[in-house]
Amino acid sequence: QTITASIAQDVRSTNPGVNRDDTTDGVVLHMVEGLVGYREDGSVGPLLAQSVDMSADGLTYTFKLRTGITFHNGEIFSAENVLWNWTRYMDPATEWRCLAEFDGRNGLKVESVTAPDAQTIVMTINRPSAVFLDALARTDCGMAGILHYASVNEDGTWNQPIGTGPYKFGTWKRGEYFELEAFADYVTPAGSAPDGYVGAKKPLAEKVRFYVISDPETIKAGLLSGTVDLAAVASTDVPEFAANPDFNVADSVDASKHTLSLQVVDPLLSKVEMRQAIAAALDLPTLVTQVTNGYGRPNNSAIFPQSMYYSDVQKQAFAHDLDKARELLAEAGYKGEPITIIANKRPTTPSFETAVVAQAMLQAAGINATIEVMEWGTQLSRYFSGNYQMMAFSYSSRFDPALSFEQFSGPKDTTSGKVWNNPEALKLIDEGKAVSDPARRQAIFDELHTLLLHDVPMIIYSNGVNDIVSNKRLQGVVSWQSKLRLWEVAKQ
Amino acid sequence: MHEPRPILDVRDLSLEVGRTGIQILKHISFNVNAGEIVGIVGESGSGKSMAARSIVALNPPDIRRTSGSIRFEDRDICTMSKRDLRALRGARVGMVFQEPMTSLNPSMTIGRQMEEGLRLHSRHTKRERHRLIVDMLARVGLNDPSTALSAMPHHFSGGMRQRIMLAAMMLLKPALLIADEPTTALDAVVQRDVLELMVELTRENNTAVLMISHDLAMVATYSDRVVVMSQGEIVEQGETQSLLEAPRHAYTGKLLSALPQRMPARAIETTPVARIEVDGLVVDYAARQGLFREGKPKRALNGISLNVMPGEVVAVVGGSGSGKTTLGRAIAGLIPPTEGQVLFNGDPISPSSTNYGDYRVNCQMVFQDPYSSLDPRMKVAGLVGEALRHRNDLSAGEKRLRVTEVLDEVGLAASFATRFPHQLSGGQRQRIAIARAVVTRPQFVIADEPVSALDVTVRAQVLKLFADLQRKHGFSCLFISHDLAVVEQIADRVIVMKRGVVVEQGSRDAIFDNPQHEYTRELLQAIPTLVRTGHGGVKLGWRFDSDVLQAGPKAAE
Amino acid sequence: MLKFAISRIIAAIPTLFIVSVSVFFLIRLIPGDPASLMLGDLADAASLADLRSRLGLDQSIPVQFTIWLGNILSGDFGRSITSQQEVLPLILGRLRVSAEIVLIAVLLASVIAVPAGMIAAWRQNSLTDVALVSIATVLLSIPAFWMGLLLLLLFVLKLGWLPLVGYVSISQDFMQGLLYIILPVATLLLHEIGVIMRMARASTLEVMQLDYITHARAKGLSEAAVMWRHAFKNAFGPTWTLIGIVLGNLLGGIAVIETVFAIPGLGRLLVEAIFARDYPVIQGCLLMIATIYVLVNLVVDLLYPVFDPKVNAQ
Amino acid sequence: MTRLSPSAVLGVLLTGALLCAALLGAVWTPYDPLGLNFTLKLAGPGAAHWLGTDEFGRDVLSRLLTGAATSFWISFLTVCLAVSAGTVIGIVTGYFRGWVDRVVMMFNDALLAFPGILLALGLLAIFGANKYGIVLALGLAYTPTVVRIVRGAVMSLREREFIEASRVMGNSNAYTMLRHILPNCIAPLTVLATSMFGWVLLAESALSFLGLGVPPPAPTWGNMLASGRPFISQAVWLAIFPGLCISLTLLGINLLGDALRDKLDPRMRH
Ligand SMILES: Nc1ncnc2c1ncn2[C@@H]1O[C@H](COP(=O)(O)OP(=O)(O)OP(=O)(O)O)[C@@H](O)[C@H]1O
Ligand SMILES: Nc1ncnc2c1ncn2[C@@H]1O[C@H](COP(=O)(O)OP(=O)(O)OP(=O)(O)O)[C@@H](O)[C@H]1O
Ligand SMILES: [Mg+2]
Ligand SMILES: [Mg+2]
Repeated sequence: QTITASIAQDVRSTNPGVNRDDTTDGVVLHMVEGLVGYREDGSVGPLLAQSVDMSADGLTYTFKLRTGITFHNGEIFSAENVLWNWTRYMDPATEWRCLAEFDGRNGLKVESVTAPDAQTIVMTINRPSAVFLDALARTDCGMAGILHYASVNEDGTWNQPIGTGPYKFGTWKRGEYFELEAFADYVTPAGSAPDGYVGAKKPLAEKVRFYVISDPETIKAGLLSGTVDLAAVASTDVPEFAANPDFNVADSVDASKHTLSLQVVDPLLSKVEMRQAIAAALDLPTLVTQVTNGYGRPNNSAIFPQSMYYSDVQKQAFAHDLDKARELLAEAGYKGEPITIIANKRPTTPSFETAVVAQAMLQAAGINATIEVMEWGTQLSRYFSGNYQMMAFSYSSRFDPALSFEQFSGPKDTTSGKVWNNPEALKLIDEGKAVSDPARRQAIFDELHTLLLHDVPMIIYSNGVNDIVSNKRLQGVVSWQSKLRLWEVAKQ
Repeated sequence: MHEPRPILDVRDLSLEVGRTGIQILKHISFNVNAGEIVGIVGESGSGKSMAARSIVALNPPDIRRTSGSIRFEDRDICTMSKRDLRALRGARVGMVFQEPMTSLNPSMTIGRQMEEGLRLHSRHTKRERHRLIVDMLARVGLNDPSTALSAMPHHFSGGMRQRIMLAAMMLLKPALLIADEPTTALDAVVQRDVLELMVELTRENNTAVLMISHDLAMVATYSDRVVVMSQGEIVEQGETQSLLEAPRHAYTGKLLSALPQRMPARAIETTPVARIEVDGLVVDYAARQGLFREGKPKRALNGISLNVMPGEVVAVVGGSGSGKTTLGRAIAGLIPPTEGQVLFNGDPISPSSTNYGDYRVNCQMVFQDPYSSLDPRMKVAGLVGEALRHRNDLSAGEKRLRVTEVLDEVGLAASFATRFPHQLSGGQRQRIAIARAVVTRPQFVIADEPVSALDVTVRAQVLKLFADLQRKHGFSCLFISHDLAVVEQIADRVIVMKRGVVVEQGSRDAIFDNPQHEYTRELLQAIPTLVRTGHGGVKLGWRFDSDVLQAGPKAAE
Repeated sequence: MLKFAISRIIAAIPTLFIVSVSVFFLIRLIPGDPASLMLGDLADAASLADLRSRLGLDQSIPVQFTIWLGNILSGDFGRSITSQQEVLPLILGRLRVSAEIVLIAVLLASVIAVPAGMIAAWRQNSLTDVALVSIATVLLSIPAFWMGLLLLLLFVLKLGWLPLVGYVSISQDFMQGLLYIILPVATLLLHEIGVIMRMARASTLEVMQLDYITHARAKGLSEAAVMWRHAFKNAFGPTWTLIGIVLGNLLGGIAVIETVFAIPGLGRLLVEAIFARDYPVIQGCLLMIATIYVLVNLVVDLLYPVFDPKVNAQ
Repeated sequence: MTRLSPSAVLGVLLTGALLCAALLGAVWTPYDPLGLNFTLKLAGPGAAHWLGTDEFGRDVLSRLLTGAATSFWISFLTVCLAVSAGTVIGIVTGYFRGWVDRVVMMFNDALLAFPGILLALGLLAIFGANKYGIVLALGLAYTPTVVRIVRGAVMSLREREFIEASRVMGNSNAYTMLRHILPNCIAPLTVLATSMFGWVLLAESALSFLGLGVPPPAPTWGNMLASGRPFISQAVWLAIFPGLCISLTLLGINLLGDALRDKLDPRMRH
C-alpha cells in the first residue's frame, strides 16, 4: 500500500547536498544515507558506519563500515564507494554546497581520506574540531550521502539517486508528486525504534508518495478526505484534528529558532539599553502562546530544548518588566523615534504574527513600533545587507550549539548579514567549535547565553513547532525536526 | 360591388410621449380596405410615422398609447399576445421604416437579412428562397442581385438600401404593407418601377398599402384614398382625386399651394476661379475582404469633372447608386480620391494643404442620412451650435441667438433645442442637419438629398432659405437630389450622372426642356408632376405632355 | 488579410523585445538574489560567491542581458536556477496545463455570460436583470482562492464526488481529465462570468436602441432571433475585446487557482520563480505570456471586422 | 427629472453606505482596530464585539470600518488612474490608427503581458510598499486593459457618420475625440470602471494569499478576507463580514454604474 504525504514545494532535485531545500532533504534522505547521521537529540551517530573513532589528538577519524549493505541496484556497499563519493563531493564541479566546510575555506580541512581495507575509512583533518562529524551529518549537506556511481551519467552529470536508504527512487511528476518505493533488501541499522536518522529504519509501506500541495487549506482538505495520509499542518488547525478521532497528532519542537533580530549598528539600536528595553517590553511567553497558538514553548536560548547542552543556565529568560523598560528607554534617551519591524507572510513561519504582537507590546511600553511586510526574498536581501532595524526572522535548525550560535554571529564588517558582533562572543564560539570536551563546551555555551541575554542582539523567543497530523491508519508517525520521516511507518 | 370590409381599422388613436404628457397623436381614425392603396400626407412631425408604427405595435419605448384601438383583420392589435403579434408582423403586415440607412443590420449580409423573414413565414426550400430573393431584387432594379446577397449594407448607396428594404417586405406578400416614405432616396425611374411593382402586388395578392409620403405627385398617381395630417390630427381624408382637386381644409390648401415651381433662370456670373472645381475625380472602394481573399476594388466614380461658381446651385441628379453621394463625400474630403483633385477657390485641397482649415469652415455638408450623422448623445442646440465653434467673432449669446434663428429658418420651434435626435421625426432630423450646415453661413454646401423627408410647405421654406443665403452671402451649393421638381425649382445648372460618369450637364432650362441624353429623358418622363387647377387644387400631368407644358411655369415665359 | 496577419506577427517582435528588456531589468530591480535565496540562512560568504559566479550573476547586468539575448535568439532559454531544468520545455509543459484550464473556462464563461448579459439587457430593469447583475457581482466579489476552497470543501469533502489534487490532461484521458479539471475550471469560470456578462449587457443595451432591431421585429422575428441574429453580433465587439484580454490575463494569472488545486501550471511556475528569483524562468515565462498575448490580440483584431464590417483591420 | 429605477436606488443606497462607513471609520471606531486582546481571540459575534474578533482579538467591526476608507481610497484612485490614462490612450490610438496606434499597442501589449504580481512586486520595490505604491502598481497593471477596450470601441465609432459630420464642421481631432467619441464610449467604460473597482479590492487579497504580503499598515477588506481564510472552520465570520462588505459595495457600485450609464444615454431615458 501507498502512504501519501504532502509537501509544500516540489523537490528541487534528487542530487543530495547540491540543489536542495529543507523539503528536498526530507525526501532525498529517504533514499540516501551517509556514514553518520543525527540522533533524535542532535548528537551524531553512525549510520552506514558501524562505529566511529576519534584519535586522541582529534585529527584522525576512523570509520568502520557496516557489512552486508547493498545499493538499490543490488551492488555491494564498501569503502571503495566512500572514496569515490568523497572525491566526487570534493570536486568543485559537483557543486556540493558544503564544500567550503571541508576544503579549508571555512577553517576546517580534510587532509586525507583513505581506505585501509574494504570496511574501513580513515579521515584526517587539519585541526581538532567538535563539529566535523556534525558537518558530515548535516542534512543540508545531504549527509554526505553515499551513492553508487551509476547515480551519475558518463559525463559526470547527475542522473538519479542510487543510494542505500530504505526507500528507492520511484516516479517524479514535477509539480505534482514524488513517489518512493520500498527497498526490499534494506538492512536496518541497529535499534528497536527510529532515532533521528539512525536507529530502526525499515520501509514498512510499499510506496510513499509526496504530493506537492502548497495551500494549507487544501492540505487540510486532503487529510480530511483521506487523499493525504499525513502532513504538517498549521498550529491553528491542530485542535480540530486533535478532537477528530480519525486522526493522530504528533507534535514536537525542533532546533529552528524564531527570533526578532535587532540591528546593533543602527543609530538607535546601537545603545544596549535600547535593546534591553525592547526585550523588557516584550512579554515573550504571551507572544509565544499567541503566535504558536499555544503549541510552542518559550525558549530564549540558541540551544534547542532536547539538546544535551540545554542546561539550567540556558533556561534563563528575558524578564518582562514594563517599568524597567521605561527606565531603560529613558537611559537610552529614546524620544519616540519610529522602529520598523520587518516581517513576511510565509505560512511556514510566524513572522507576521510575531511582528503584530510585538508591535502592540512595544507600543504599550511607549516604543513607536511600525510594521513593514515584505515578500520573503526581499526580506532576506535586507537581512543579508543588514539594512533593517528589527526583523521577525527564523533560522533553520542547527543541532550543535556552536554552529547554532555561529549562525547569527560574526563581525559586521566582513559579514553584514550576521546579527551579533560582540568580539567576546565570537571568540567563545570559535572555541566551542574546536573543543570536544562536553563539560568545557557546556561552560562556553552557558557563558554565551548569559552574554546574549545581556547584549540582546536578537531576541530568540521559541523554537519551531512541528505538528504532524496523520490518519489513524498510519502507525509509527513521529514528528521530528520538520522532516517527514516515513520509515518505520506502516499503513493498514 | 359590396362595401369592402376594412382590413385595418384605426379608431380614436392617441399617443403620448412618456410622462411629459405631450400628445403626438390626437384621436385619429382611419381605415384601409383590402387591396386598396391609401396615402398619408401631411406636415413633417405630424405623427405619421408614429401612427404607422403603432399598427405593428413597435413604437419607441417612451411613446404610450392613451386611447383608441387598432383592429387588423378584426383582431385588436393593442390587446394581442406577443406571440400573435409576431405571427402577424412580416407575414400579414409588412412595414418599411422611414430611414432605410439605419434599418439594415450593419453586420449581416443582405442575403441573410432578406432570407430571414421568408424562412420564418413561408415553407419554401432554401433554393426557392434564394430564387425568390434574387428575383425580387432584380424587380426593384438592383443590378447584379446575386452578388448583392453576400454584400454588407454599407456597400450600398442610400437608394439601393431603400430598395432592399422594400424588396424584403414585398417578398413576404403581406396583406397590408406599410411604407413610410418608401421612395425618398430613389431616382425617378426606379421610383416608378418600384411603385408599379407595388401596385402589381396589390393586384396579384390583394395587398393593401398604407403609404406615407411627402411626394404629392406620387400619392396622387398611385393611391386610391388619401389622409391628410397636421399636428397630430387628421384634418381631412377622402378619394385622392377629388380631395386633391378640391381640398376642403385650409391645411390641405396650404400644402398644395406650396408645390415647387420653376423660378426664372438667374444670371450666374462666371468668375475666372470657380468656387469648387473637380478635376478628373476617380474613387474606388476597397474590395470586400475575406480572411484570405482580396477581390478587386469597386469603381464608384470614373473621372468626374465639374465646377461650381460662387453663388451657383448645381444640382446632381441621376440613378440611385450612380455615385452622387460618393461625389459629395469626395469633394468634402471624407473619402480620399483615387485619382484627380478638388480645387477650392482655385487651390487644390488635401488634408495637408494650407487652405484646408479654411475649406473645412467654408464647406459644409448635409448628409443623406440625417439620423446617423447626428451624435445620439447631443441635444439639438449642441448639434447646431457646435458648427459655430470656430466663429470667434460671435459671443456665446450671439451664438445662442443664431441657433434659435436658424432653427426658425428651417421651420423648427425654439423648444426643439433641448431634444435629442431620437426624439425627432425624420423630417425634423433632416432640418437639424440642414440647420447645422448653414448656421455658419458657409461659402459652399454639399447637400445630399436635403429635403427628401420634408413636406412641401417646409420644403418650400427651406428652399427659400437657400435662395436667401445665396442672395445675401453668395453661397454655392452642390445639390444632390432625386426630386426633379425640387431641382427644377432651385438649380442653376444640372448634372446628370449614371454609373459613376456624367452623362449630361447644362443649364437647368436646357436640361429640363431639351434633354439631350437618352437617360435624362427617361428620368424626366418617368414620373408625373402635379399641375395646378384653377380652384386651389391640383391634378396629375406628365412632362412633355402638352397639357402640362401649358399649365406649367413654362407658360409664363 | 493574410499579408496583414504576417506583418502583424512581424510587428510583434518589437513588443517581445520590449517585454524582454523590461522584465530583465525589472526583476533585477526587485531586491533579493537567487543565490542567497537558494542558500537561505545557511549562506556563508564563500559558497554564496561560488554560487553567484556559477549562475553568472557576478557579471554586470548589461553583460548578462547580452548573453541572455544571444542565447534566446539561438533558441536557448537557459536553465532554471532552482530546478536546473531547461526553461523552454519546462514552460511549454506547464503552459499546456494552464492553457487547457483557461481555454475551457473562458469558453464556458463566454458561452454562459454573453447570453446572460443579453438577457439582462433585453429585460432591462426587470427582476431578471437585477438578479443576473447581482449574481454576477457577488460572484465577482468572491476571490478565487475563497471560491476554490468552497468548491473544494463542497465537492471533494462533503460530497466526495471529485478527486482532490492532481492533474490528468483531458487530451490523454478525457473522463479522468474532466474530473480533475472541473473544479479549477468552475472557479475561474464563476469569477470571469461577471465581467463578461456586464460588458455584454452594456453593449447590447447600446445596440438595442437602433433602428434595425425594430426593423427585425417588424419582420416578425421572435425575440430570441432578434437578440441572437441582430443584437448579438453588433453588440459583441467590446465583449470580444474583453474576452481576449481575460484570456491573456488568466494565462499568467491563475497562480491562485493552481495553488489551491495543486495543479502544475504556468501561473504557479511563474509565482514560484518570482519567489525564488529564478531569473531564466521568469524571463522565459513572460516572453511566453507576451507571445500569447500578441497572438490573442492579433486574432481579436483580425476578427473584429466580422462584428463590425466597417472597421477594417488595417 | 426622471425617477430612478429600483436598482439605481439600491446602488445609491449601498454606495452611500460604503461612503458613510468610510467616513465614520476615519473618525471613530468602537475599538482600536489595531488593539490586540489575547483573552478574546476568535470570539464570535456578540454584544461586545458585534462582528466578533479575529485571531489577535482585534474587533472585526472596527477593522472593517477603518478598512472601508483604505479599501475605498485605494480602489478609487487606482480606477481613476487606470481609466483616465487608458481612455486617453485608447481613444487617441483607436482614432488615429496608423503608426501611432502600432507603436502604442506595442508597448501596451508588452505591459499587458506583465502579470500584475510581478508588476506589483517590482513597482512596490521602487515606490515602497505603501498605499500609493499599490495604487501606482495596480493602476499601471490595469491601464492596458482599458486601452484595449476603449480602442476597440473607438475603432467602430470612428466609422460612424456623425464623426465624419464633425470633421466636415472643421472640428479639430481633439475636439471630436472629446465631444463625440468619448461620450459614446461611456457604456464599456462604466462597466470596466466599476468591474475594476472590484478587481482592485480583491487584487491585494490575492497578493496576500500568494504570500506576497504587501498590505498597507491599516487593515483593508482585501487583506482581512485573505487572512480569514485559515479560520474557515473555526471562525468563518472573519471572512464572511469582509466578503459581504466587498460584495455589497461592488453590487452598489455596479448598479450605480449601470444607472449612470443609463442616465448618460439619452435614448434610455424614459
Ligand atoms: N421619443 C420622442 N420624444 C418626444 N417626442 C417625440 C419622440 N419621438 C417622436 N416625437 C415627436 O413626435 C412627433 C411625431 O413624430 P413622427 O415621427 O410620427 O412624425 P412624422 O409625421 O413621421 O414626421 P416626418 O414626416 O418628419 O417623418 C414629432 O413632432 C416628433 O418630434
Ligand atoms: N463602402 C462602400 N464599399 C463598396 N461599395 C460602395 C461603398 N459605398 C458605396 N458603394 C457603391 O458605390 C456606388 C455609388 O454609391 P453612392 O452612395 O455614391 O450612390 P448614390 O448615387 O448616392 O445613390 P443613392 O441615390 O441611392 O443614394 C454604389 O454602387 C454602391 O454600391
Ligand atoms: Mg416620419
Ligand atoms: Mg446617395
